[in-house]
Amino acid sequence: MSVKTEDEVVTPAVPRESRRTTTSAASRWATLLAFDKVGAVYVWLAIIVVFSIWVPETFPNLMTAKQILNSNAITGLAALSVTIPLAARVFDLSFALNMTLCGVAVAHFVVDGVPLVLAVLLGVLIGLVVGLINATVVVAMKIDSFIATLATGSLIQALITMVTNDTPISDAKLAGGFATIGQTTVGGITLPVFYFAVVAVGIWYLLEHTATGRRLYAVGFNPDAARLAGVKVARLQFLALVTSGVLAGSAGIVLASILGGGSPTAGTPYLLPGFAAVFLGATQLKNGRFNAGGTLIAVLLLGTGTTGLGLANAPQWSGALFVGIVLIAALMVTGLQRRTTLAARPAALDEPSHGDDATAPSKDVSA
Amino acid sequence: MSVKTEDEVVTPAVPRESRRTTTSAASRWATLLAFDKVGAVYVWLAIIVVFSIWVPETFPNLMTAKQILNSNAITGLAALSVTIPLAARVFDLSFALNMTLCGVAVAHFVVDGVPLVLAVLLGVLIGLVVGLINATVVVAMKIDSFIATLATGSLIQALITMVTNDTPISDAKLAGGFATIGQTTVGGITLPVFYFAVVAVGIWYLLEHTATGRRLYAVGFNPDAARLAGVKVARLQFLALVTSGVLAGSAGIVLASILGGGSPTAGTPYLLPGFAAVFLGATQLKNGRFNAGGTLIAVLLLGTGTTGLGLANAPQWSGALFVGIVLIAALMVTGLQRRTTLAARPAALDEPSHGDDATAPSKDVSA
Amino acid sequence: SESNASSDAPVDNAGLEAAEATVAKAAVRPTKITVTTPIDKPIPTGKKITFVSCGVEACAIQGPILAEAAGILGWTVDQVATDGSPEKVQGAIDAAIRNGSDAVILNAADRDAYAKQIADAAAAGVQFVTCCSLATTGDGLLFNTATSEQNAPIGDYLAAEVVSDSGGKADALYVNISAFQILAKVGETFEAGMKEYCPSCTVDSLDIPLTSLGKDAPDRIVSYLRSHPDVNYIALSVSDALGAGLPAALKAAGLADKVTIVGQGGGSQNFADMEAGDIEALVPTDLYAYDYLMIDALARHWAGVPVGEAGPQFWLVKKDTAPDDTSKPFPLVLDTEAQFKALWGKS
Amino acid sequence: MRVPQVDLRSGTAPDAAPPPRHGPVLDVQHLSKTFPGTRALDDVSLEIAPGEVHALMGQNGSGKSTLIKLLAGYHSADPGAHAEMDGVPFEVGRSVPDGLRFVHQDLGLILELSAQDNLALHGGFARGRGGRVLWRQQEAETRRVLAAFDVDLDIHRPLAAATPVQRTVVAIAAALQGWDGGGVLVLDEPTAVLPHEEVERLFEVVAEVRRRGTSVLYVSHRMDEIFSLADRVTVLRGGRRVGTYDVGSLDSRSLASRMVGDDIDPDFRATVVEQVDQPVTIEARGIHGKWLRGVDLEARAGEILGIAGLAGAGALELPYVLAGKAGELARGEIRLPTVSPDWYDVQRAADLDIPIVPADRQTEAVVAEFTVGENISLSALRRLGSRGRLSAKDEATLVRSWSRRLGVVSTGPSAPISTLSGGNQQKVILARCLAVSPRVLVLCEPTAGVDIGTRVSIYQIIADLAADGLTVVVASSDEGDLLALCTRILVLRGGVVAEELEAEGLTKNVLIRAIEGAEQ
Ligand SMILES: Nc1ncnc2c1ncn2[C@@H]1O[C@H](COP(=O)(O)OP(=O)(O)OP(=O)(O)O)[C@@H](O)[C@H]1O
Ligand SMILES: Nc1ncnc2c1ncn2[C@@H]1O[C@H](COP(=O)(O)OP(=O)(O)OP(=O)(O)O)[C@@H](O)[C@H]1O
Ligand SMILES: [Mg+2]
Ligand SMILES: [Mg+2]
Repeated sequence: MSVKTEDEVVTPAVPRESRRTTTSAASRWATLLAFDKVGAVYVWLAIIVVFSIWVPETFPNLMTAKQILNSNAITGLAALSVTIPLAARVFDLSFALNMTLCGVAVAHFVVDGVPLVLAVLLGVLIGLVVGLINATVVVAMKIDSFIATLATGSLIQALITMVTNDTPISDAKLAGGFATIGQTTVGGITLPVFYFAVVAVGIWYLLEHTATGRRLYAVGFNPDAARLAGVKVARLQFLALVTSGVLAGSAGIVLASILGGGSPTAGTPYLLPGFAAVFLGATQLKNGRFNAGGTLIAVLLLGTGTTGLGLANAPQWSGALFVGIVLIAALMVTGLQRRTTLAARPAALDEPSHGDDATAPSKDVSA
Repeated sequence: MSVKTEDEVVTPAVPRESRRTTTSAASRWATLLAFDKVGAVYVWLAIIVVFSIWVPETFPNLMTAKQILNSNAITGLAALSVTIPLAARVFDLSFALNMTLCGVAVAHFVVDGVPLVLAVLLGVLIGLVVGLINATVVVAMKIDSFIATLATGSLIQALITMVTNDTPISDAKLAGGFATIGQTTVGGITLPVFYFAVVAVGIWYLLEHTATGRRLYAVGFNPDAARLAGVKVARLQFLALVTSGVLAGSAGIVLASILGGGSPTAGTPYLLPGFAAVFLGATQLKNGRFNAGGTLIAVLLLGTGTTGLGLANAPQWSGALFVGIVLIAALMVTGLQRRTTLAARPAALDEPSHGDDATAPSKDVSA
Repeated sequence: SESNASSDAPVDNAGLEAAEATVAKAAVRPTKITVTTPIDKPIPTGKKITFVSCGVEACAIQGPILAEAAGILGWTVDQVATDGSPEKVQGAIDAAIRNGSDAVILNAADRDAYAKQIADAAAAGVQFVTCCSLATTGDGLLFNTATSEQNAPIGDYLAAEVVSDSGGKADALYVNISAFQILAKVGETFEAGMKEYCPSCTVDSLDIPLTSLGKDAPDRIVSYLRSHPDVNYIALSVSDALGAGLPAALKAAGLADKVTIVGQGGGSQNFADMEAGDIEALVPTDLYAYDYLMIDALARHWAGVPVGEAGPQFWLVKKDTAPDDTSKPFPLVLDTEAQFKALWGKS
Repeated sequence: MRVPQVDLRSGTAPDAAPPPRHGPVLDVQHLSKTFPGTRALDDVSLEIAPGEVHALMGQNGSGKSTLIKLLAGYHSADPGAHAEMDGVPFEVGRSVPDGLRFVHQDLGLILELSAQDNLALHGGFARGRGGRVLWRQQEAETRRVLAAFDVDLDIHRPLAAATPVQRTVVAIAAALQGWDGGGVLVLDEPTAVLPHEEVERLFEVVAEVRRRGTSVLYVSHRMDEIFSLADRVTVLRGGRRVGTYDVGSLDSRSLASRMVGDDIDPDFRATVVEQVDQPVTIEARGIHGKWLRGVDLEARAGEILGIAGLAGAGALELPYVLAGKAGELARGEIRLPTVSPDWYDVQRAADLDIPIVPADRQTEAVVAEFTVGENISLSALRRLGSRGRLSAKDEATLVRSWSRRLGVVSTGPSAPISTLSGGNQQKVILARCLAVSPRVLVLCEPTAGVDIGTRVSIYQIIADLAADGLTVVVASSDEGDLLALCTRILVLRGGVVAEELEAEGLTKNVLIRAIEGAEQ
């Protein structure tokens, strides 16, 4: 049996005496490419092949790749912003409204003549404050995160309406330095793609290569055991929500820059796609752990479809159909393989086959 | 101390001889009205008082009560439709789109000249099919319900766009019998309020007074234990999602009748309010169990605020602010009291008179 | 209070007459399109246009109309589906420019949101055409129709209808969605019209947040009416969005007979409500005019003749004048297609 | 990474006097704990000598875990307590001296994470610049820590895939990280679900810990372990200390009576007579599974059939298969001849409604959010009321009669089950199974974590039911259970029935040798 755990990737420390390096390297590749690890990647490749045949003139080229990246960077940033709290099994349903709020706030400041850097910093600060409020409600008041962030989301909505009176904030001033934040392109790739990459690498590093990352997962899997192991559970949940607030706020600012102004509904379209990407991502690479790499794959998978359908002039409904089918297909491919692999696992312990290791991310709904 | 546990009502294993009925009745009332059970009711009463003082001319009267009921029946039906799956800890994020789909479908049928009853039945059937698909994906394919119903929701969206081309379906034919489904008033109260009441009573009965209800909760709390105790876990989850599909579909048909036609976005606004109501409801009456009574309280609490603010001509952002604050307040009142009560509970339980006669209150085990 | 004044105050007969005159004019269905100069140079064929659809009703309706109009000139229209989120729309425009489209049509183009795309299009020689946008033409934007200014008569027509229908005794409520800025002008002209036609009438405004649309908007209107019992006319700034569920809510609250509803726009649902007697008058949106005008502008540009400003016309529709089939969008000018064909030399 | 700890026994701390050579390493006096309404611990004192294995015994709910959680700082103590570690006072329930290390009852491990991660969570991560975890170094440290325990374990695999003893070793290693000896290691029921050969492995580990000069505070309900492992024992009853005794001065009977306060026979054997003339009530043939490689069995009414075997022999898998609750890999057929002559595929065997008491009470049996009553009635709901309606009255009657018959100690049917001690939760689960009036009952680890008094009462209940014609199949990693209950024991090796033993006159040694497959 060649089933490996996910930590193989993270810990390149091959025991000198007990395993030969070649085997290890080969099996590491096998691990990386196993269906149950990256089912979505195979679905993605299939989609690329389909579109390359369907729209051979426009699809299979570098421009398309750039377009996919450019038009999905914000979805990616949105999904990444909830990855950390979800790793600790905390929902942040307010992130999309937080994006909107920070975006309109910065636009407002810029129009009011606040220097750009200061305006952006203030915007990020607002995201931080939203994160702090979420964290206070969830961690200090001990309110279930699902309903708590629905509630804070409602508060944020009120703020947005107050700030904008539901009208987009636009002004020639916003076309200046502010627009460069999100609209500058480098070799055909817009800056948000780079932000996405940087945040993804940062979260990957945090979750894979720091003690905090391991502790976050520990909190997510079993908060009681984590507490007994000396993990400061409440503090980590608090920090996770604050980080989420800052990341979502920053994503919102970038979005506002792309939009060239503060739209009072800018963030909302990213709520469900963000969660879809991060949940699909959790089934990739790390067997049920919310992770940056999986999220990246998921965003690109879904984005490729949307762009491909656009290039093929497919009907309006095809996008939604595609997302639904691809999500189910990717989850099925991953899940089926996973179950087969687990079932074939060497008999390590004489106990009934339940209690499998981390499978699909389960949510604790207890209110 | 007169703290009782919630199941007194379900298991009135009160030794007939050992307690007088009056005490029991009184304490049952005390139980029913305890802060930790119905914190939201106290918040509700506070709101009613505030509005009665703020807008004395128009708020405190029967018309307002009717208006609140009439304008929140759909939210109530939406929230109830996800109560059963949530009791079994299954998310149905597709319910709002299902509402839309069934609404536009029935409108479509009626415009096409299908007899009303048949059209409605077909609409309900579509809801059933959506439920079956959700159930298949979640239960048979074993895909986490959160992401699975996001995916099926996307498929439903595609169908809606296909059916409607994103344009509302409307026709003079819809003003006939179809409109009466949702627009008929009886004594100033519209039919949907009665549907809401009937469904609430039905779900209350199912969850409180049937074996299936008890098993649903068991599945929600500990599916492994439920399975080993002989509960057909997969079947119940399946049925819960199918029921949810039918209820959401029916709610969508009623909504379409109120709107007088099939709007391709009719259901979407009910997604988050529906979940907010049902999650707030779960903290009421039954300490963390999703239940019909709590959902009812939550819907009325939130609805009273919206209507009251409207009567007070409060600014447009006040509604969202209110919802956020009230949700947090209700959860906090309930949660704080709960924690205090739980800490104090063993004291009350140790009263020998309260003990079950079968068991000695002392800790010395006697076989 | 102020609102009581109107019922007691003497009716301003001059105003009432002016209102009736306006209504009489507005109630006549237009028969001539608003552009009249034929294109006297050859219009190139084989042009490829991309219509970036936005995921709402108007866009869904416009796609086929645009395709039909373009087809007359031997052009093709690629309709690209987006959910309307600016990120996706930007991607779609980028793709259109890359794919060698000759023009991009986008509803309600926001110059700030698409500054880069508009500039890219200009650089690539791709024409950018829009409708219902606040942006001014020039600087990369070839043409914009149904502008804020062009919408001005709507408010005036609605005010005239309210005053004449009430016989000069109206307490009107203008229900606004301030999120739709293009309609701000309509609110202004409605208020101005009310002041002009009936100085003793009152006019108030209720702003509905976007998040209420499709949800508690009817409840907000009912609450307003209950707390302002003198209001007897409601003017809806966006009838499609605000009218959903409103008749039912008014009926349930027992207010249906106390208020009369008029409104701008009007999808098939609003006409069905008018048919049922729940809506008094509508000033519908002429999507045919928008689309033919946008194609016409492109034709003029490519033929090398000047592209002027041109807007849609407006028609105050009531139950007895409503077209027979309102379940589908209809052109105000019945032979819109034929008249444009004539201008294009294709008849 | 954790800083290497000061060796407490050598007293390297500059201003602390070297601890007295023969004084207690841990000395706790007048420790009390009052939960609102419950005095869980009442003026308990405890002295642990250097290098000794000190057992802590008492019935379920007598306060053992509470004592341990106080020492671990999980709960705060009532005022008045005094505690010293190596002569240095500390505040119980507030601070935890580094010399005190804990392995909690549920081990406190995160099964989704690997051994390496779990060890690092407890002992600290090896970190380089930028907070980066130095995985190579971390792995070396993990191997170093585990080396002392001679355990064969893939340190990168989630612990869910490890055996119970591997997990226990990881928990002990986690507790002992960064520490050279001395102090006290606290083990709260580490053997509750360990099969006996693994218990021996654990004993070796404990012996190794002790060789390093560390004292052990050991909580267990298993008498024999105390006698083979402990030097002294402190007995708690109802939150009070009964006394501390040298193990040599006690036998199991006198220890049991001190715990229960009543005369208890620790070598109790239920008197179940095998009645060959009774009809066969359950038959199984060709049972295959993850570990099972073809098992046939039959049992008669009134019979208590034991299933024994090493880990991996399939002894714990078999009961789940019989109850129709095994995974997709299970194959084979079952029938209940007295009900119907039809054979059922094990995948459909759930329809036979054979109740099972699962092995892991917390995760597989108890619905923690339910009340005692709801937990009892869960399997029997079908028979309570009619046409789907659940009759509250019928339910109350059923719950009351079964909790009375099994002697469930609780404050009533509406008490949340989480407020019951483990032994009483076990009785509730047993009541759940019996309430469906089964002809055949399957038990896994029926007495895991159950105190001696309760254990005997559970034996008696099962024996009584068997006398009334119930067939019971028992799988237990505790040979005591099998010897006390069974009429016949099937010993599994390598997934097949290797031996069948008559219980009459069977001794523990013979049984263990059979299980291990040793030559006689
Ligand atoms: N947090 C708590 N709140 C209320 N009561 C508690 C709490 N913790 C323990 N108790 C009660 O204190 C008593 C002693 O419990 P403890 O866990 O110490 O027993 P134990 O000796 O470990 O028993 P067992 O053998 O079942 O493990 C029990 O009656 C228990 O219900
Ligand atoms: N917060 C609490 N509220 C009420 N009871 C509690 C609380 N915490 C613990 N208890 C109770 O205290 C008792 C002791 O719990 P603990 O986890 O120490 O062991 P146990 O399960 O009773 O022991 P064993 O496994 O030996 O039978 C349990 O009955 C538990 O339900
Ligand atoms: Mg214990
Ligand atoms: Mg305990």
